[in-house]
Amino acid sequence: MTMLRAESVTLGYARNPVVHDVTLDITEGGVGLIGESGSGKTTLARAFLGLLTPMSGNIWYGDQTLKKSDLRKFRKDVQPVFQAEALDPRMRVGTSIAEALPRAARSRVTELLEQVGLDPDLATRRPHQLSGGQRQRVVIARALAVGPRLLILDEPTSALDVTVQARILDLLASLDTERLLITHNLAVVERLCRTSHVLFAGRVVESGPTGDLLAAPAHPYTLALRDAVPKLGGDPPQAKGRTEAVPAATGCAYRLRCPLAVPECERPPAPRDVQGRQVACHRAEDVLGVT
Amino acid sequence: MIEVRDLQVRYGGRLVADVPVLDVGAGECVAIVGESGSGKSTTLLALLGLTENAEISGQIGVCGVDVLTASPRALREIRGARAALVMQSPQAALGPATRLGVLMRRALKLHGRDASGANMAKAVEEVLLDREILRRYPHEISGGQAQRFAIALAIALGAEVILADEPTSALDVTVQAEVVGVLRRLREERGLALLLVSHDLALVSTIADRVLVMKDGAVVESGPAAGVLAEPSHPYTRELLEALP
Amino acid sequence: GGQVRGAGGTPEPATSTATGTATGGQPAATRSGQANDTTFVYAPNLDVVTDWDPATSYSNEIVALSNIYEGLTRYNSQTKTTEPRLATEWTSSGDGKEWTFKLRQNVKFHSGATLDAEAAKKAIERTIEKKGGAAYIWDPVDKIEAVDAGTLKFTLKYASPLDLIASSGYAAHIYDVDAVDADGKKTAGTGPYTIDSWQKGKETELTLKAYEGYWGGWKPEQYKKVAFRVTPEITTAWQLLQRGEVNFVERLNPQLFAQAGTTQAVQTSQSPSFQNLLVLFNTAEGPAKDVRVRQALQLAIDYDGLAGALKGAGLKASGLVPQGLLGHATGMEPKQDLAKAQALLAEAGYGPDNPELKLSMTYAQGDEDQKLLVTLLSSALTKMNVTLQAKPMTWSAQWDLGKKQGQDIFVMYWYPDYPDAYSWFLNVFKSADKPQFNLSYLKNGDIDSAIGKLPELTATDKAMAEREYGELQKKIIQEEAAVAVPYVQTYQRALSSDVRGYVDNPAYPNVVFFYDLTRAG
Amino acid sequence: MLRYLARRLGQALLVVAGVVVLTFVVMRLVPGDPAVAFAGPKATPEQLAEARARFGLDDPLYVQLVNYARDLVSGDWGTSLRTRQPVRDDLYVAFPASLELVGTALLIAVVAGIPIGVLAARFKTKFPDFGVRVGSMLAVSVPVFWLALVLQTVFATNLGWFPIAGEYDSSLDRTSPLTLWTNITIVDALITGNWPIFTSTLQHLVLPALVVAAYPVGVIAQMTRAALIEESGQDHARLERALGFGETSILTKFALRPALNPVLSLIALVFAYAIVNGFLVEAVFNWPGLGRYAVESIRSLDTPAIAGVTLLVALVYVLANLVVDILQGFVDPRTRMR
Amino acid sequence: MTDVETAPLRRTLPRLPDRFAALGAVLIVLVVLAAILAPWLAPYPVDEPKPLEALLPPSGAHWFGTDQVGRDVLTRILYGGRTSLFIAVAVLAVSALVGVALGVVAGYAGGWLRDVIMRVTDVFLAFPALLLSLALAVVLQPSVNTVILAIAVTWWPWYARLAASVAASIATRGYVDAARCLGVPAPLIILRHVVPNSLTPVLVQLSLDAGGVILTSAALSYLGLGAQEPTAEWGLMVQQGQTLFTTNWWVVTFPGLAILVTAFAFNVLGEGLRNALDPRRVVK
Ligand SMILES: Nc1ncnc2c1ncn2[C@@H]1O[C@H](COP(=O)(O)OP(=O)(O)OP(=O)(O)O)[C@@H](O)[C@H]1O
Ligand SMILES: Nc1ncnc2c1ncn2[C@@H]1O[C@H](COP(=O)(O)OP(=O)(O)OP(=O)(O)O)[C@@H](O)[C@H]1O
Ligand SMILES: [Mg+2]
Ligand SMILES: [Mg+2]
Ligand code: NI
Repeated sequence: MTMLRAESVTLGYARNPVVHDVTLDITEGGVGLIGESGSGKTTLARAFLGLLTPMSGNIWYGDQTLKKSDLRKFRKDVQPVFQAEALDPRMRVGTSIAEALPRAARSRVTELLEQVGLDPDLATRRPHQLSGGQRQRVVIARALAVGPRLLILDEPTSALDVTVQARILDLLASLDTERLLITHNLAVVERLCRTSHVLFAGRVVESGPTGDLLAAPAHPYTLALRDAVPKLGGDPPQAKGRTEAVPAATGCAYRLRCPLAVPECERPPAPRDVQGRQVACHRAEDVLGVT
Repeated sequence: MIEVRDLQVRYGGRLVADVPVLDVGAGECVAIVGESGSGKSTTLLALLGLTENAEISGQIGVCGVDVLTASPRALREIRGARAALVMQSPQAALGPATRLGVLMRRALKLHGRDASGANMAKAVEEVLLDREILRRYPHEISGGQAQRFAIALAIALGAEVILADEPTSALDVTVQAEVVGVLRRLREERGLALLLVSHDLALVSTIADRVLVMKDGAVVESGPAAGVLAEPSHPYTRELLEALP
Repeated sequence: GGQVRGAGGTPEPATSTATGTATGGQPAATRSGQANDTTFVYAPNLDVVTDWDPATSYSNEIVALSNIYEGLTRYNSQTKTTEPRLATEWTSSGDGKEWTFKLRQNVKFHSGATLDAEAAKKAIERTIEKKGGAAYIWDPVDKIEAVDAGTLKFTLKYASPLDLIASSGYAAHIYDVDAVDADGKKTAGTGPYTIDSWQKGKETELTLKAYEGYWGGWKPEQYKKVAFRVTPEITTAWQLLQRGEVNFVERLNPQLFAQAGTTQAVQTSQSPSFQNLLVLFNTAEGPAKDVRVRQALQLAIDYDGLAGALKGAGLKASGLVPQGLLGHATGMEPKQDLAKAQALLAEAGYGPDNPELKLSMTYAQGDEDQKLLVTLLSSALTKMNVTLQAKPMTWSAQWDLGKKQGQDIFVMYWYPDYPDAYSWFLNVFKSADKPQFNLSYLKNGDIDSAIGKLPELTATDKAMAEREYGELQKKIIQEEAAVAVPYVQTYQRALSSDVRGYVDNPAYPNVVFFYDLTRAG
Repeated sequence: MLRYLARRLGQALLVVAGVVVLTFVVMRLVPGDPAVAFAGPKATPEQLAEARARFGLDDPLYVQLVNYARDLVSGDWGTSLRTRQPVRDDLYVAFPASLELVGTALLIAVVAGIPIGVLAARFKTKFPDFGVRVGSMLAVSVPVFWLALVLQTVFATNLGWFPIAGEYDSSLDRTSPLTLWTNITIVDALITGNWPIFTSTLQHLVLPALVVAAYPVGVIAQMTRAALIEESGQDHARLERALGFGETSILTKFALRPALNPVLSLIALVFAYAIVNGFLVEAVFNWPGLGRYAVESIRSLDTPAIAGVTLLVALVYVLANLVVDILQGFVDPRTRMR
Repeated sequence: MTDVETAPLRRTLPRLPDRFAALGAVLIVLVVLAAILAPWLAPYPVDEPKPLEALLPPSGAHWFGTDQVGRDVLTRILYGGRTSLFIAVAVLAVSALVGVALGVVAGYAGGWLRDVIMRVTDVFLAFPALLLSLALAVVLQPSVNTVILAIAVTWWPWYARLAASVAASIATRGYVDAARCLGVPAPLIILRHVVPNSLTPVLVQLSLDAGGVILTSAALSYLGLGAQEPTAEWGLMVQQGQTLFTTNWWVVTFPGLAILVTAFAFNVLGEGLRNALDPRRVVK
């Protein structure tokens, strides 16, 4: 079942598009969004949250576009968990959590804090009096306060120490909400998302079941990404292709970095079905051959 | 190259780094890992005498110079020329208004090295950069290029040891791979010593010979990388390893 | 291409420094040369010239124009008579309605034309036609005739002292009507000086040079150049004077003036003026409509304190007409009497035990002496539960308000355009439907008709006129209490000690007749 | 870069338009009738009516605004009520003199302020720094009109080191007349090699320029100090230290240029501020500049003249900002990106 | 405009960074106390001219001498402090209220609203404070209230700009987005999150500006466009004594020093506060 769907959305700031013509479903079982810095992940997330109006295309919420739908219901259904400054520094965290609750339901703050594994006494503290992990739990508690069906998680753990990160991921996995998870940590998607989409320069270059995607990438960028991740005790990670080149403005955006680029790549590749995956690459079959 | 004994660094009386022993020999790669605030950066900066208003005790020898007792002049002479620093945030570590070439030429002149264009180009090309990059400003290059340029500086100056403070944590994994690759190659080809600070155990495990694990300012475990990672003796190290995916 | 500063100026023969060798910035003014090489520097505090047309000029440029243009007569404030200038003699008929002036021979305008009766007639007629500035002074004139080249005859509508009128500093200049130039490039007068250079806004805005063809001729010790160096700050002017960079400062403050009296390089001159301060009460509206309130206000002014604080810059007035003019009344010096003032106020229903009385007052922005009056008066009134709401205003704003009767007390200076007391009465106290300067809004038929008779009396029977002036002042000041006259300004001039021949002539305010000056040794 | 320039220019024009409207609105609120001020205190009603017609005071307001704007563009800035000359001509004489004074002051401010700031940053928290902080704080806190009086009395009147007032010895106009090219005396004297006027102007400039420079020196020193301290606390300073550079060369070779960026944007502001501060100083030193002109215009309620000055200063400010924005691109390459 | 670090006020306020700032604080306390206690401290009535005691030099009876109408200069300086402080407080209150209100709305809303508001502030900013105040002071009758209005008119745009830039940066913070996603209405978000978090830099700016306002108001009075006789005001005192400086130095020297000391105190304290609260500077 698809709860939110981006259909051919182009997103940008001050009329400069940074996400181009992306179509993406948020399906059950967790959806991952992977891509390098600046590829437009956060931008897309903000559009799904109704914080950014698409320059073209639509976000569908059920069978209505977001513009026309009942915003109150939407707000109850979809909640964000962001990393940076997600809590008002001058508000007690309890107040932050209670912000969305009707007056009568304020007592639920305690309940929510316990649900995310925090001591309810922490409600009277201010964010700077909490550790990074505790803060992130408060953010999750606040999102849960309205009883959402979908959480949109933008790098929820990347600024945390690995040990803390692991515990937060456990917490997220235990929640029974749907999730869109944005990260550049492949291991995290592997754990929390059934489906994944790889974003490069504002375009989805590959989507499919996470397991398949990582086991046998069909896009050279996914491949590079996978192989660059250091493995404990393994060989040093390898750089494939040139990493510095800026995304190409025409044709396949990845072609300047791509070790497999051919003249054909100057034509923009259309997404197509390759072995149960959507891939936007002329040489998807060759990539699969490498792995 | 680096010999540290009983190093203790305090800020306003608070002990933030306590390192009993830390040795890095020529051609060796030693890594310090640990969580945020555990004193990794502090230790590294103390080695070059770059901490501000910190009280330091113990002994620090870098390239044969006693850092704690050396004159400011003697310190300046080893900095850069023999022991070079590579920092975490790539662009912020380069002065915004100085072309890369200018920075390199000034540094070379400062230490009386060959500041010819050819020499600079050679150093830059050694880290897989185009010599054209010398004409650019820091904001005109990417993070990975910036980190490699910092390494090129060390090469041009003929440094014997590179101290790197989370040199790749601000980079994408694909770019990180490239920087790590350059470091590794230099070590093999030139026998450079490397002291690496990181919080990424997996990354460290792939290039370091020896590892120090720090927690709350103290070294909780140290030893050969393979050994420490295979059979961690301290519970904290174990926790770190378990947290890895 | 570049343009030379002070275009039209006559550069001195460049003996020393045309372009090359530096003379190291020694103040050139102190270089000594022959006497007639020296420039006389006048330090005005504001614009030197705003209107170059002698017909309409009605402002500060009187100082410059009085040295460029001449009238038929000039008033001598010491002898209190008119003296020949372009006219050598004149007669009037017994009824004062016909005046004949004999013109000076061999006078040439700066334009080169010769002065004759026809030219003089044209000049006056042009001035009358222009209706600008003080042209109204010619109102009595019915007809002008050039009897012959050297004789000018005026026929008047009513008797008036035309010799006095012709001595006016404004609107009485005789000039070559064909040579008038409103841009200040050339001059059309007969006076001893013409324009050397003029550039608005520069520090030295105007320089004059001797007119070689002047009928009076030139002696070597006279000043052949005059510069006007605008110096708004009194202290600056004073310091420049001490250093010899300027030669004449028209006004200093009492303290500096006292200092000037004991300074070697400086001489001072002090003489009473024809300018006095009028504190006009609103007789038509508001609380001051009650004559008792007006009298109380008159009594509340600290006349002696004011005169004391002015330290000689102003003298306690006696009546409306300053000393030195026909019509001056002696023994009318006012005095502060707070007890009586309070009693009068109480009668009128004000004072400490009654509701607060608020009076609005307007005065000239930037005038220290008026501010002094305000300070003293308001603190005196506060004790009697009267609040003075005094607003400093620019003249035009103040006047605008005044014409709408918008204030209770209006403070202004008054001086005559030609030396005759008539001006105070005609302009300030004769009733008017639309007030112009009648800012006490006095409407009194008796007073009006008495004022109407003044010109004829002045022209025919001076003793009678004197008495009538005295009566009028009593009516206006004591009975009507329409005005308080705190003081008459005293001109306190300071000039370089090497200047000889300076006489202050209050009939021509601030004017220095440079031709009369010489430089000592 | 070009597009950025075009946008920046468009913005500036918009601001200029706003400035014109605002000036107009303020000036139309003046209670004193400009016609009265023009025609003089003793004018007759006919003269008044003529003056009204002359200034178009009988038209509806919006017509007056349109006319006003049109006249401005065509170079007609109105006629001063006081001097009875075109305001533009008046400004043409007064503004260069102000520029001379303010320019000299800013030169002093930059030449003195930046090294002082560097000195303070170099010895931060030590005695020289304390001295600089107190000194620069005093400089920005001193009322200029008062400082002008004090300096004039002490150094000109009592000690006699400098001339008391004026732009140069006006008697030099006769001995060595100055050919005008730019209307800025000192510049013209220099390019035409007129040394007597040049030296005289220089001597006359010292005191007023110092007074006007007090505030800019103070802020520039403070700003330089703060920016340098901030800059030298940045990551790149740490790298430079690690490369073996000494503190002084880090400050002067690496930190100064980026630190100048905020200083530069300050200079545009300080420039306008200094012109206005000149208003308070020029009267004391009898400097024939805009300030003296403005003060006299204000005293005589000379609406067109005040509007002219206001407009001119606002324009200069907008222009200065524009120039600084462009200059910043050269000093700090990062800003070129915008 | 640079964006501004909004360090929570509570944590940092009590600690002044150094002795220098402490000096400013002490001076301010003295100035404020002197102004408040003027009626008790002043040795003479503030407005009682005695022309016959005019211009007495400093002595035991009149520490700072008397002025041109015989009033005690010390007394008038003490009362003048009230005028100056009143003006400063009033101007800053008005400009901060107006400026912050407009600025926060502009910064939060963004888009055309922000453009319009910012262009308007640009126009006002193009007039240096003193200049527009001059023009306004000519239009209105000169008085203390006029000064307040005139300066406030030129001062609020600074706050609008500052608040807009701070608010714009705050509007992109996670907690604002979170509040929006929770369905909190915009006005509430502004009041609850944006305004409180914008206040720190505004406060710093307020303390930095007090000295400037005092100087500007003194300058206006000096030009005769501000406070009027018989109000005791320092700038006015300098102006009235100006021509007496060479002969009676005390009439000018003491009021000038009073302005200097007060502006100095505020500036020092402002700088100290900024260093403490807002390490990254706001360029004004
Ligand atoms: N508020 C903004 N205004 C203008 N451009 C923006 C804004 N936010 C982001 N961008 C630009 O949009 C592009 C995509 O940004 P986005 O934040 O979506 O990337 P991301 O994939 O989330 O990167 P990261 O991994 O670094 O968070 C970038 O080039 C960025 O510079
Ligand atoms: N200049 C300083 N003054 C005072 N305390 C400091 C200073 N620098 C660092 N510290 C403190 O010293 C401790 C160790 O800091 P350090 O930067 O060495 O940690 P780290 O291990 O590098 O952490 P991270 O992984 O976050 O970089 C921290 O608690 C930090 O707050
Ligand atoms: Mg992001
Ligand atoms: Mg660190
Ligand atoms: Ni001189």
